[in-house]
Amino acid sequence: MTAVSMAGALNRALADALAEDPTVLVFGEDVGALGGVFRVTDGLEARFGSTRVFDTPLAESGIVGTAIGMAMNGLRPVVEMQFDAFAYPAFEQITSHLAKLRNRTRGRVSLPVVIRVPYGGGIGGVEHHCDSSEAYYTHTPGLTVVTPGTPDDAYRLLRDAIASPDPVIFMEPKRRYWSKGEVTSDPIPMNRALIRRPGKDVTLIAYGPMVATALETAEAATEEGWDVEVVDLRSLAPFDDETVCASVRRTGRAVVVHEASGFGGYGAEVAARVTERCFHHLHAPVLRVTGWDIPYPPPKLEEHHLPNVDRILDAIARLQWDDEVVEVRGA
Amino acid sequence: MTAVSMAGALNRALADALAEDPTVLVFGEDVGALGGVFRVTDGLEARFGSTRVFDTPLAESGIVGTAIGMAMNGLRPVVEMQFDAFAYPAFEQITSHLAKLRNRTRGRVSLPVVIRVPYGGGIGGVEHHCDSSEAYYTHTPGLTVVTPGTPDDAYRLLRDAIASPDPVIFMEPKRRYWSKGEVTSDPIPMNRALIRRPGKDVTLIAYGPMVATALETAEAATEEGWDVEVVDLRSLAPFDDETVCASVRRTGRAVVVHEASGFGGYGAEVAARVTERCFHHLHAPVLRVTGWDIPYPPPKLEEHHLPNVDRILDAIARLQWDDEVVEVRGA
Amino acid sequence: MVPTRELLPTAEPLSLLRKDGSPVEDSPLAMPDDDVLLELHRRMVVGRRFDTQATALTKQGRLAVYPSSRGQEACEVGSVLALREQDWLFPTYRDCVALVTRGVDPAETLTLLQGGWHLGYDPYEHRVGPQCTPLATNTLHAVGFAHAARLKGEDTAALVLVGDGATSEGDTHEALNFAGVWKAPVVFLVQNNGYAISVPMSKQNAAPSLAHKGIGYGVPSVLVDGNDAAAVYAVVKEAVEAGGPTLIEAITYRIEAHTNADDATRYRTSDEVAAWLDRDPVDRVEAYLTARGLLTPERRAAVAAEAEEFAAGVRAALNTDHEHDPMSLFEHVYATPTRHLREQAAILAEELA
Amino acid sequence: MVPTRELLPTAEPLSLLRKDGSPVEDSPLAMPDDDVLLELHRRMVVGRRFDTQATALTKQGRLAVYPSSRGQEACEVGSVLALREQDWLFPTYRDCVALVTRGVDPAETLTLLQGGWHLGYDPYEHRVGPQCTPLATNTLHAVGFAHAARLKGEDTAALVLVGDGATSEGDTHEALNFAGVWKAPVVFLVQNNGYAISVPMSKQNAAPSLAHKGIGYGVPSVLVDGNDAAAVYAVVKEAVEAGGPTLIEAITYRIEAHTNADDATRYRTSDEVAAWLDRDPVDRVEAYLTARGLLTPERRAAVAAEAEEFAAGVRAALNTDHEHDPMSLFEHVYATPTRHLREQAAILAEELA
Ligand SMILES: Cc1ncc(C[n+]2csc(CCOP(=O)(O)OP(=O)(O)O)c2C)c(N)n1
Ligand SMILES: Cc1ncc(C[n+]2csc(CCOP(=O)(O)OP(=O)(O)O)c2C)c(N)n1
Ligand SMILES: [Mg+2]
Ligand SMILES: [Mg+2]
Repeated sequence: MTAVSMAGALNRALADALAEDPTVLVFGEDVGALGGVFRVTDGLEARFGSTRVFDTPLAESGIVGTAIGMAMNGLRPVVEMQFDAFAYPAFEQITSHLAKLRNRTRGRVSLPVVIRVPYGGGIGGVEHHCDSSEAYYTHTPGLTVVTPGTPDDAYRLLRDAIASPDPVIFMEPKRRYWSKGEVTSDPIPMNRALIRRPGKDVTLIAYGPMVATALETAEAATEEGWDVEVVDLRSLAPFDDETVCASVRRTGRAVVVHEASGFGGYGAEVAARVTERCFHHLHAPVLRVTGWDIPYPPPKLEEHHLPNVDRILDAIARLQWDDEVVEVRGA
Repeated sequence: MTAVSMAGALNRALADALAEDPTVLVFGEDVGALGGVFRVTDGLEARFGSTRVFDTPLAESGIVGTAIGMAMNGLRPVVEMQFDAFAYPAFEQITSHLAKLRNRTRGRVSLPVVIRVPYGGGIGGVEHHCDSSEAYYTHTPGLTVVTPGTPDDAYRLLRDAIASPDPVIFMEPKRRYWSKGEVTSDPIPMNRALIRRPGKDVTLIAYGPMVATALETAEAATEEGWDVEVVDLRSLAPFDDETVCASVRRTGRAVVVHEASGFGGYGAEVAARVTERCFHHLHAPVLRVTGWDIPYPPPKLEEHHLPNVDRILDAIARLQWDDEVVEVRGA
Repeated sequence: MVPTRELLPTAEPLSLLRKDGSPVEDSPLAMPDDDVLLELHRRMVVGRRFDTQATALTKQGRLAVYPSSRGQEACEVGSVLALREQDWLFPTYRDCVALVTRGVDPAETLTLLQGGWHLGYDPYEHRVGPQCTPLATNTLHAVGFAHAARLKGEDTAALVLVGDGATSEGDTHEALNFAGVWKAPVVFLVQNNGYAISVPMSKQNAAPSLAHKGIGYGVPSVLVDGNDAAAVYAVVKEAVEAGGPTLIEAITYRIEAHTNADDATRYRTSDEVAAWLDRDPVDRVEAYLTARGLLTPERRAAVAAEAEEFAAGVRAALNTDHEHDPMSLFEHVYATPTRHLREQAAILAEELA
Repeated sequence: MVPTRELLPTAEPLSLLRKDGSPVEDSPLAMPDDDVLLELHRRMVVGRRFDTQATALTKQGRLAVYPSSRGQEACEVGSVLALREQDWLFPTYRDCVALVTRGVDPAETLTLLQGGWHLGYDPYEHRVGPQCTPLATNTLHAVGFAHAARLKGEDTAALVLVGDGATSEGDTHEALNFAGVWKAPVVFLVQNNGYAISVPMSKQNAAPSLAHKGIGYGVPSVLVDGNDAAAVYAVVKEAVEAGGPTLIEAITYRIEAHTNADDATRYRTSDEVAAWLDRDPVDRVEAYLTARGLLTPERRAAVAAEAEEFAAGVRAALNTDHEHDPMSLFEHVYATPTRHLREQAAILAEELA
């Protein structure tokens, strides 16, 4: 097998799903002739025709709202939000309907809708193009939220998301669109985390764009003598307690990393949850390495915002290695 | 001073602000002749005229978007969202503009806008009328999020919110609208938490509708021999680390309570943060007592969802009192 | 395009029956057949009785809340009877009478308002979307549904009901626009009952009529007398048969307060209500049918009896206390409950044990 | 109401100059004075030079992204020159030429696209709202701003620029509706440049024209030739003076790709582009003014020289590397940095030390 970019893997997943299941539709802004601003839908309209793959008017609530209606009528829409912040106009349709209709109807209405959301920064994008909005969705019961860290997972998770009877928010780490890897077909269930690198000393919990950064950090950490285990969550909701907690109970230390602002971010749930369940195995509090609690910075300053190897190493260093009290930052 | 309901206190705060500052405006759906569906704006249009207090067309994005424009032009809009879930159509205006415009303009544009959001359940409301949406806002840098637990705080926090140069999401615990209390004028800064009841054994962290429940629990806990300290957060963003952490370091145990679903809820931040900062003072993990991770239930079942005294006592009981390992629930 | 479905509506609402029940001679609309008119009458009488029964049950505390459609029966019944069996209805919280007219079980219609669950019926059984509370959001569901039918090669139209206030929401605009571009077979019926809770039209919209929105999307638009069941039936039927999108504004009036929780005296006069009582939709059809000799005293009595019986059934159903299983809270959040929810369900089960 | 501002637009776009620069004799619009026409020409030439300079700088990596408005100069310049000093402009990412025409410093205009900060200028200095990226959201800001001015007793109009694609967003509808109800002094100028990135009008809207949306809100509407600067100037001026809301659709074309990152060959033909190059807005005014003897070779040369000088200034400013202070990230999130952000700032400062 040859290496393929994450964008290419997503394209292949869409193509395979369209080919296998005639009820699958792909639509959104610029997904047709243009193939999407990131070319993830490249060639699909030409191949599958414009009743299966098509451009919509420019209206995100409209895209999600009509997708809901189509799903009620037996189709499986896969829709694209052009950038993370441009999904916000659809927030009511996502939160009040997409997430709740199955429950509202006691399971009579299934909404197998996938919303693809390119998210995160690191691409020099101007304001509104680099938000990490996962926490808004993971706090909304009824939604499944997944995010791939590798091309392989991009393919598999998107196939699984499309096959899911539940609505899935599919978060695509846009700065990894061009990273390459092989696409295998190992059947790993969509809702399980994966240990990307085994280690004994500390569990580094990452997802999406930060998986590669976490692996890099683990490499660098060997120089400091730390054997870091890297867990790629893959599924943010539901959270795979079993895999993560087993790892933390083994290592006794954990750091969780994401690009989104820390305050009320997804990492807070990970830290709170892991602590609740593994308290007596922990040598130190679960630390978070995240974006600052600020709006996403402009291109020239984003490097100062994004978690990087140094910051993660620094957090690891603060994990109470010498039995002295962990350094408290702030009040 | 005579006791006044929380709705009455809010009404008084609006009236006093309108009277003192000619740039204050009150608008939204049904806030005029009707006085709002909860009567919080009762009598204001008659008293201040319909250029200061007025009904708008039925469109929440429109309400917040025009409030932003008005604030840019020197006014101080106080707008009402009729119920929590009906603020979702305004999510883009809140998240992409209200929260970010000061930062975008390097402080040149101030947006002193208050968005009043009646939130939470316990009133027998049908679907979409009982959401606790605070976590969506607290995770959005640039927003201040406050919520009163008493009529007194309702008055003071709303006055402070209107006076604030920053946008404030003012979350009103609708099931406490009719609870009564005195309105004093102690100047407690908007961003500080308050110890509502001192105690030695465990810190119970609550806000909004749960403050009363927490105080009730503290009473009940005395029977079990636990001396519970109740902290009313008042300000969810920013979070008052000082007050809360000082309490937890004193008691060594903490429980955080809210109505919203637990997963990725505001309590996750509280637990993660307090643990990061007080790890070595904790005898047990910070536990959360929250709504389940489900859409808000219908009226006949809401009692099974909402945190209550028993559930909070149960969490307190699990706080490692006898040096045996805390019971882990779930994987 | 037929003359009554131009991009711009007529200046005056189309009608077939005057308020005294006399027929409008020069109407461009086709008067429905006699059996349809009799059926409109019967369903409106039953619908109204259902509505007053629900209001009464609310006063007795059997419903959490009830938004009455009294005065809007011509819209509720006229539009639904104009649907074909394969068509779908996308209602709001106010459209219980439309639902029972469509055949939804009255107790299941009231489940939402009674508080037992968020919805009582199976949408697929009578092809009725869930009663929708977030205003205007159902317009998009209807457009998506209808477009999907078109893509699947099915001849299905969607009728979506919204209020005057809901036309101000962005979703209404997006839905009309998608429907216009896709030529989706959707009938948008705006029941302009004069108010959005307390807010009158003058504060809601400055257009000559709400139907004037249609042209901005290339969607044919119709203005109709919403208290004239024959006219509502005729325009909806024509719109369904036309196959593409149509925007219909029906001018009507909400006789009761917004819901039982509302105090309408704060924002409208009793004179205004009285004037509308004088334009009653049921009386109007009754007068016409009686004048034509079609509505005999016997038939009228039979319809009244049927309505009473219907109301008795509603009473019986609603006065029965049902068990509401707390464990059901966890069952349908996902197709298969997650491990996470199973854990939470176990905790609740333990509490209840 | 003046004849050119009815609720429905004319079937054909209003114009003053034909594409060859000859005047339209029977136009209902008033031809601007000669000095205005000369100013329109001057600013368009300068604006275009600015635009090509920005495009060039983007190719050299000095800007993160640049959305060109080449071909849309009649809209960008004509509308801005029609504003009075006290009026406000609410632009989008595409409206850099409008901004420099309004007097905003070119380097500050490009700050957003250069990547140094989210906005470079002080909105209050030239009465220009922040360049707006989330589509259509600025329409509501303009309405609120204009309504506030009215409430404060000030005679201020707001001009809001949006694209054809942005008219599909719910916010555009809510803004038109609020403006209609409030009679707010807002001019909505839709630059219909044929595409929303790759999506053509045929997939965006099925109305006879976008200006046909106005009547649905009681907002007077105008369809204008968007490559005719004289006509754009005239209709915007009339709208500003009218005092209430107006919806103007200007038919124009985006000559360049959506941004430098876009590949327009994927969705449009070069023949189509060529046809629009033939309707160039600058050539048109130039031809008219030259025929009238107003644009002498000397003046033309002077304008060209001014444009070159302007471009040189842009180059100089953009080719200078600026320090971007990381600590500024924390400064303006709140009026006074919270304790929480001060803690984070301290950590970053330590990292950088
Ligand atoms: C998005 C949203 N905002 C606000 C509400 C609260 N609300 C419920 S009904 C109503 C008025 C609706 O008026 P209209 O659309 O005219 O329908 P009617 O009730 O008159 O049938 C309002 C504001 C809501 N349900 N949804
Ligand atoms: C709410 C929102 N959705 C999507 C986008 C991404 N986007 C940026 S420009 C654009 C096309 C806009 O087209 P149009 O309104 O016609 O303006 P033009 O670019 O042609 O000037 C899109 C889809 C956005 N900026 N905001
Ligand atoms: Mg109404
Ligand atoms: Mg365009």
